[in-house]
Amino acid sequence: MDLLLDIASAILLLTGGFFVFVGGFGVMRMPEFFTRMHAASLTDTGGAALILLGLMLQGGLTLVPFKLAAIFLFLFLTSPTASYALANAALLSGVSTACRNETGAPLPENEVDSADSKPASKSVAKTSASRTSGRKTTAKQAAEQAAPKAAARKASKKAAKKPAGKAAKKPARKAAKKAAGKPAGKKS
Amino acid sequence: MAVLGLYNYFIFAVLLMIGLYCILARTNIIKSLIGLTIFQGAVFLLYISTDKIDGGTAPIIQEGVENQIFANPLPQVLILTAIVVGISTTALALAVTVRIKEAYGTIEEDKIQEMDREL
Amino acid sequence: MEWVYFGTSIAILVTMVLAVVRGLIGPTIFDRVLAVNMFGTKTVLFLAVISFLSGRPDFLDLALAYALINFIGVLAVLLFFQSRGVRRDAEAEREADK
Amino acid sequence: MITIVFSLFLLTMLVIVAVGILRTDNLFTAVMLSGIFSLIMAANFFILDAADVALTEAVIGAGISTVLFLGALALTAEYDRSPPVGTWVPLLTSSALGGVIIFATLQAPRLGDPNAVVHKHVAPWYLDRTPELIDVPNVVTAVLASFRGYDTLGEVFVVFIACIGVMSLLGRVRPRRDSIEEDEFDKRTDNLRHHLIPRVVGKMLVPFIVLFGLYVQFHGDFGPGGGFQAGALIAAGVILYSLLEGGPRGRELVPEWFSSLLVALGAFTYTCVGVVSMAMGGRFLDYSVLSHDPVHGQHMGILIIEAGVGMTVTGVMITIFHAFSRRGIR
Repeated sequence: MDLLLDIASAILLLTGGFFVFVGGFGVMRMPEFFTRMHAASLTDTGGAALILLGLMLQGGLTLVPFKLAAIFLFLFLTSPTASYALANAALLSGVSTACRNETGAPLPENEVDSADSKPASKSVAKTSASRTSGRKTTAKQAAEQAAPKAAARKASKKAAKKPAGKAAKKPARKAAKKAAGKPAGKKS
Repeated sequence: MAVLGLYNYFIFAVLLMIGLYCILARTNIIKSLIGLTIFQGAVFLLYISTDKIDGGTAPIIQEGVENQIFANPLPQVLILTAIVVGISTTALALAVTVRIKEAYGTIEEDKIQEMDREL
Repeated sequence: MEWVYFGTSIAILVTMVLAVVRGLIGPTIFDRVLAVNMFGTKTVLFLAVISFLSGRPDFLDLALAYALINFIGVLAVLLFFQSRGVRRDAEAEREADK
Repeated sequence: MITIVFSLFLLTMLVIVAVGILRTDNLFTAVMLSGIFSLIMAANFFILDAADVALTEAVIGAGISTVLFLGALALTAEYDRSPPVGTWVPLLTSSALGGVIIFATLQAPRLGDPNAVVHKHVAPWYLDRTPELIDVPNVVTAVLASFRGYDTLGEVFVVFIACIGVMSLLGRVRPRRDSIEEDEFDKRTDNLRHHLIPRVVGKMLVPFIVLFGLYVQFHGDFGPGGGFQAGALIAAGVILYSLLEGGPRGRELVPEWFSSLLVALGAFTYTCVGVVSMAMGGRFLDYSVLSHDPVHGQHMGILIIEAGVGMTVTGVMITIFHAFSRRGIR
């Protein structure tokens, strides 16, 4: 019986750990703020529920499972509330939603929103060299780096319409800055 | 292993450096205050690092468990109160900052000094 | 069971590192707030797992305290941005008066 | 071993976050990152077997510090416009300090060394004699409230004086009408009344936070907790209510005269216990004489002074928050 409980809670704990990790991974990899929030808030409840359930099985007949249940209940209430508050604050100060179709590819007119975020560190550039986050690098930089596969494809596409895009870039960027209340590129 | 055992102290030194640099190099008062909280945190870390003992546990005696080794309670007591005192004094400093902003219209030290010199 | 706890806590720690990276690189300030909030939830889980790993599950009080008050910070952020527009208008007025 | 692995992770993160705080010129970002800093710190304290300290840091860092800093930012400025001055003097100073400290720590006992001097001095005495003299399971509470009661009295008065300072700097603006009409509330921006989800969930949680605060207060003899943590928790509950319903409503819930009264009353209670124990023939803050049985007297004394500490800390945190929020709506 003990062994069964152990196995069950081990499975729950490890799955929970995996879920939590996937959430963190999503927060790293998702292309823009609202999708990142989606990744974080989903696993906040899912992964946390699994881990706390796994711990509950180990608690035995003491006060411990009740405390864990209380933690779960409060997380279950507060985490979506925090997500709501955060999304609301972001909407209030006008964070733009960069991708609107289900492939996650940015729409052309929105590319300029984030065009000024330069690939600051190599790791960022590396992780962003993929389908979703080609927008992290400007067209020129992406082309220079000869980023692999999809990003390169997109870069070449971007490069084709660069002259037109460049002219429109500056004012649009300023507007985006104003809306976000803070130059987005500075530290990224 | 020997170096790993001293890692906490190295981090203490590095955090102290960062905090001090933040206080000295930035003229913005709130930024300096945040540097001060880093400095404080470094000191807390040093104290709490000294309480750890191999195979020990938090100094709360459990019923029916014999021969437990407990961590040193003294640094914990000192730091526990220091944290609360730290936040109150930080609040006081923030209050002073708010008054400075109201009086001078800025919270940059160099501009405040300029204004003082002009008087 | 020790190794299961250990593995789970390592997974949570790695997630914490990812959250910290997100908090550092931004790019918008809301990404940083998101990182703080996520880090808070992960700390709750971390404390819960660690209290089992160290064999003192009665220390769950800490995780409980966190779970209760972790979102106050985010509400403060919402309030901050909500009243920022008003504050900016007042500041502009003051500038105009000068 | 496990401790060292976790410490490596957490401490390295701590330094990275600190560097991030140093480098950013957006104060809002700096405040958010210092929130992460305090969370890492709390997890680290817990790993180093300091459950009480971790609880304190958790409550202060998550519930109070961020709110206070944001309140101050709202009243001052959001950007750090420090000029790029010659940074080599501070750099030199701080690296000299760091170098000296690192050199000094090379001789220090490693983490967890049982033969370190700290573990040989007074700590074993505390750990051995607590069950016999005071008989509470939480040795930290015993040391805090009884063995080193003078220290704690001093700290309570430091907090008390800091509160007086904040009040004299920010408080006592000519009180505007605090009773505000219902429809005027809807036009104000210093509350979250329009946001239904936070409002419902938050108001539901306020009683639980206060209840948990009371649990921490009175369970402090047996588990991690005590007056300091409980005070901060209860104050966090009141702060949550004030954020949701706006400052005036918060001040209706806990009027300013009441929170100031709590501050004074807590410190007064603490001192009174000392004076009473002197009057009953003992020394200042020697609780053994409070009852016919010395151990029972210690229990009583600890309970009362912890209550005093809790009252003072609650009052101080609420007063400070009210002072900042009242300043904001002028």
